[in-house]
Amino acid sequence: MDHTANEMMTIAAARPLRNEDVCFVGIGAPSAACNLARLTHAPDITLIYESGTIGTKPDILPLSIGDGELCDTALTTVPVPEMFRYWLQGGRVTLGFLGGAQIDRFANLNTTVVGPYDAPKVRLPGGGGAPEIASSCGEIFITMALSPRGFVDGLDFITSTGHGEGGDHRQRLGMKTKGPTKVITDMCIMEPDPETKELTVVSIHPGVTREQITEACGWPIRFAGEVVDTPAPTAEELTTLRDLQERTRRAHAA
Amino acid sequence: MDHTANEMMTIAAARPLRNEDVCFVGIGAPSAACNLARLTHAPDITLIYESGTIGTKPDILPLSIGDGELCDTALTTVPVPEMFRYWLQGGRVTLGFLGGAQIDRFANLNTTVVGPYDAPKVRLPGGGGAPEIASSCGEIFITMALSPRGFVDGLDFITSTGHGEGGDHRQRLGMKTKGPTKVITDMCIMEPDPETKELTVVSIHPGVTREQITEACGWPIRFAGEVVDTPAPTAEELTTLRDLQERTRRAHAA
Amino acid sequence: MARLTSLAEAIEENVRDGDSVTMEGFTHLIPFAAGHEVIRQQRKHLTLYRMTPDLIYDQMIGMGCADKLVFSWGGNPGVGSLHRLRDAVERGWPHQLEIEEHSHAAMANAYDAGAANLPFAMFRGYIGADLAKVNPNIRQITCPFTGETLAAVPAIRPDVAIIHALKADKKGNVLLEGIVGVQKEAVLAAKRSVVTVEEIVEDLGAVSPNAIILPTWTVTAIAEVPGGAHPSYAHGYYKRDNAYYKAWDPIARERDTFLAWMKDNVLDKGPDAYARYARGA
Amino acid sequence: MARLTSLAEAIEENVRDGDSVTMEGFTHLIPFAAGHEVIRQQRKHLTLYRMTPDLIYDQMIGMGCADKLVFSWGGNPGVGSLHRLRDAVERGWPHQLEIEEHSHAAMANAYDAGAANLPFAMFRGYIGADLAKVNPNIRQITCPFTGETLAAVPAIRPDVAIIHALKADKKGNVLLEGIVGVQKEAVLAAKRSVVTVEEIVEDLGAVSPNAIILPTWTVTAIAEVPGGAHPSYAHGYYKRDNAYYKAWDPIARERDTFLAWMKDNVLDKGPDAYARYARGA
Repeated sequence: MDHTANEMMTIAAARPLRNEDVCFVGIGAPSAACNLARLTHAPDITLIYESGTIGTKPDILPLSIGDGELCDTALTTVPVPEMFRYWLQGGRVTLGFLGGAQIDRFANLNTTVVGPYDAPKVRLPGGGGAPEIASSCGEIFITMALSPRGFVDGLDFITSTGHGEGGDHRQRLGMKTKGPTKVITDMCIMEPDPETKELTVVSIHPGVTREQITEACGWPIRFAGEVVDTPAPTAEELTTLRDLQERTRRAHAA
Repeated sequence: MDHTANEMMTIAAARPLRNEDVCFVGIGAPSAACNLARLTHAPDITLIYESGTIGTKPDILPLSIGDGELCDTALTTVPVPEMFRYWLQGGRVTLGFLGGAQIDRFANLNTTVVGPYDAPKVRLPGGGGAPEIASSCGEIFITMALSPRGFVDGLDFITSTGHGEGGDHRQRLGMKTKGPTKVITDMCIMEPDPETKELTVVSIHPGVTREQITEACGWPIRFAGEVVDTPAPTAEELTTLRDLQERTRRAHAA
Repeated sequence: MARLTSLAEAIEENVRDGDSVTMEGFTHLIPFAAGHEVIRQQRKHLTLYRMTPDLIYDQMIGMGCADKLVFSWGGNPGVGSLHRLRDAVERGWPHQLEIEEHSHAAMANAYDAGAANLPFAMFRGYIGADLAKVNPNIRQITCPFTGETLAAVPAIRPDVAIIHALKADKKGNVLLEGIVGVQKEAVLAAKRSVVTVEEIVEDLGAVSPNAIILPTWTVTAIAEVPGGAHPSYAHGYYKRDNAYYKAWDPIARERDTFLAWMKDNVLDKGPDAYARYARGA
Repeated sequence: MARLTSLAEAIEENVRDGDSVTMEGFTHLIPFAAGHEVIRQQRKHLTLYRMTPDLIYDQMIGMGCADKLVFSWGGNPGVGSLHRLRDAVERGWPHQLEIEEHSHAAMANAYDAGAANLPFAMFRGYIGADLAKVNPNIRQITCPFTGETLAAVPAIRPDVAIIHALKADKKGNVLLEGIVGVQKEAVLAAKRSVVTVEEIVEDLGAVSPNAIILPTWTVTAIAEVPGGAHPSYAHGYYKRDNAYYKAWDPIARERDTFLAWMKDNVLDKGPDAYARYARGA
């Protein structure tokens, strides 16, 4: 089966999710990936949305972080202060998903402003839950399409901290969690180098070349010593994802 | 109708309660007084017990602060941290009821120890909710039977602060609430002097003499310039209270 | 005791020019009808608090109600930007909007602290994040036992909180269910509160002993406005109108299409216009 | 994921000599059966946390399980003293008991802080009260915005929390309803948790969307012990046995009547002894 780059990204993000994971899910690609994992290899995965829904099993993808579908299918729904206090800060979330307008080589993210903060060229939506998701979850996956505008050599604003300035900076800031362990793009998967924490390509999606990746990244991207080929989507993965998205499209159009 | 001193105390404590009050209720005499008020002149009074029950209307008096009757008849029941954070500290309670083993002339209370803290002669139950009830409620009523052992000239331990050392001490400690405004005993009602905040007899129950009060109080008790006679219990008050206590006795014996 | 009244009177009596106002609702139960009434009554110089400003604040900001916005995520969920918010921030239209920006965790804790009558909230947050550099209301506090440094923000204590709830009984006790967000905290943190509800019923009926209920003595005014959360939704009544959220994007992109839409759909309408979105309507 | 097991195994695996242990339940849902199992397994040197020690801690202290008690109100509610607690504090029998004393507000906030993974809790408390002079774990913190001084206490983070709940489903999700106290916080604050329930059901059925549920992945072990809260009670199952509370007073006054009672009613019995208190039993 043919697949799009975006489908590959979602499927690649779904694969490493485990049945035992408790995931803090954002809207968009993370939500698709988490629910794809739930509908394929990780049926008991626990999905949490910051609107307070715990253990939700939506039949369609929510448009917003608080669609009724999330509450209707949840084990329980808690107030938002409790969500951030007992569940996120409480250290109950094993895996958080983030995206952003811009990312740098140490997986720091910007979703706040392009240009100066006080006179922005583009005013982005802001951090929302991201600053504390980045520090409180056991580890972080990031999904973003690879582009020079998104993968930049220096952020205008650090909305949420990945590996800071690299190396052991995260620990020096007092964080005990792993931070970003994977960046899943539409062209490849990157992981932080074990020492420097600089993002490094470890897996390349089918049909993509190293040159395309280098061109699409705003900094001189490094490749790991051993780079593997991302397995192409299986028929089950693709069918499940497309069915989910078709159900979603029909429901939101109604 | 004849009445006991204890009945007079409960009835005198019930009378000043208003329909608009939100009362933080303790077990024992306060609970009887608050429910008597609800069953007579203040049917819409809001009763809160620290177990988390809000707007409770028990048909019998609870033995403990968390009897099922309180939850079954409540408007809603909240977790205990919420009770202390949003409702008590939140400033939502107009009136708190306290009692204690010992009280001093400035209406400070001891429910912790008799004797030194580290080598107590008598180990009392402790403060429970009292330290923060005393500071967070709009005002405080205290109900205690008058006796030399209870009304003492100097406390071994200040469990909860009334008027501290008297005068404006409460304000100097940073409290913005009124503190104890009435001490209702089985012999009389005391109120703090407007200036010195020393407890002063303002109303004497039927059949009690000034000499009896002076003898029963552990410090040289003062009488206000104008001391009134506490009206004797009405038939309605007495009947309602006795019915309540009889229902309670039967329920707890079952 | 809450006063049962009309929406127009509730807003007239409780929202004043220059007030700090929070209108909460986390996707669910956003008080759109009440926001439109504030616009119709032409309130000015408001300081608006809301974690996720959403379309209702885009509309209020575009109509010039607000001098300042305190928020943590300002987008059209799943769709894109809030164009009126951006126009105000980036180009000062209809006038300059001051912003104070936080994270969700900060604001959720700040509402909690407000409800708890504390002067500030503390949490483990903003580690390494630039927001702390541009917002002087993000400070630090040190644990007196471990020495750990935590983030501190002021409690939110608005003049008035406005929320939409499912139902109220005739005494004015208010029931919230489903995604309850920070609305209970917002009401308890505010000096005054206005609650719109889907329906006013004789009594709240058989609810859980731990149901989320605001007692009547914590609420200032209640107005029955069926459908009043639309295009947000009301659990058990009607669903989120996702198509409206998508349709808003092109309307809000340009000032003239925005103003024309507001005239037709808000200024020339009243709370009754929401009835068609209510259950069974 | 919670393990469904017997009470004996749950205590065997999760409560160790020297542990810090909290057994919560605010009048309602006090885990008596679990406490008796701890006594039967002769655990020693425990640090016990509980807002209201109640009869179960009176029994555990009298049987020598505890080295230290952290509490805020130690009485037999509506009846009088806890005689075994007083004997330990006043006369060191069966051995000296160290106490750390707080107010209810302090402990409720400290559990909340534990669940929230904070190192300490802050609140407006202990103003003018002597407890702050005798407990070095009561400190102060200053608001970085207003300068107000607030009280601070360490978060409660016990090794193990033990609670009794209404039901669990077969996956191990636990439902609490009624007077819920600080039990959810206690479980979330602890490293491990043991939950006894009235019944294990196929699924939890039609509950409120905001029902208080502990997901299975927050609980270590669950044991079905019908009646296991007696003489405390279980909402919708059986009532508080107030007569038992009153009868305890003379039993606990003397060491020999206490020890005889414990032999007959605890040491020589098992969790099955609770079945007769369960609903319909």
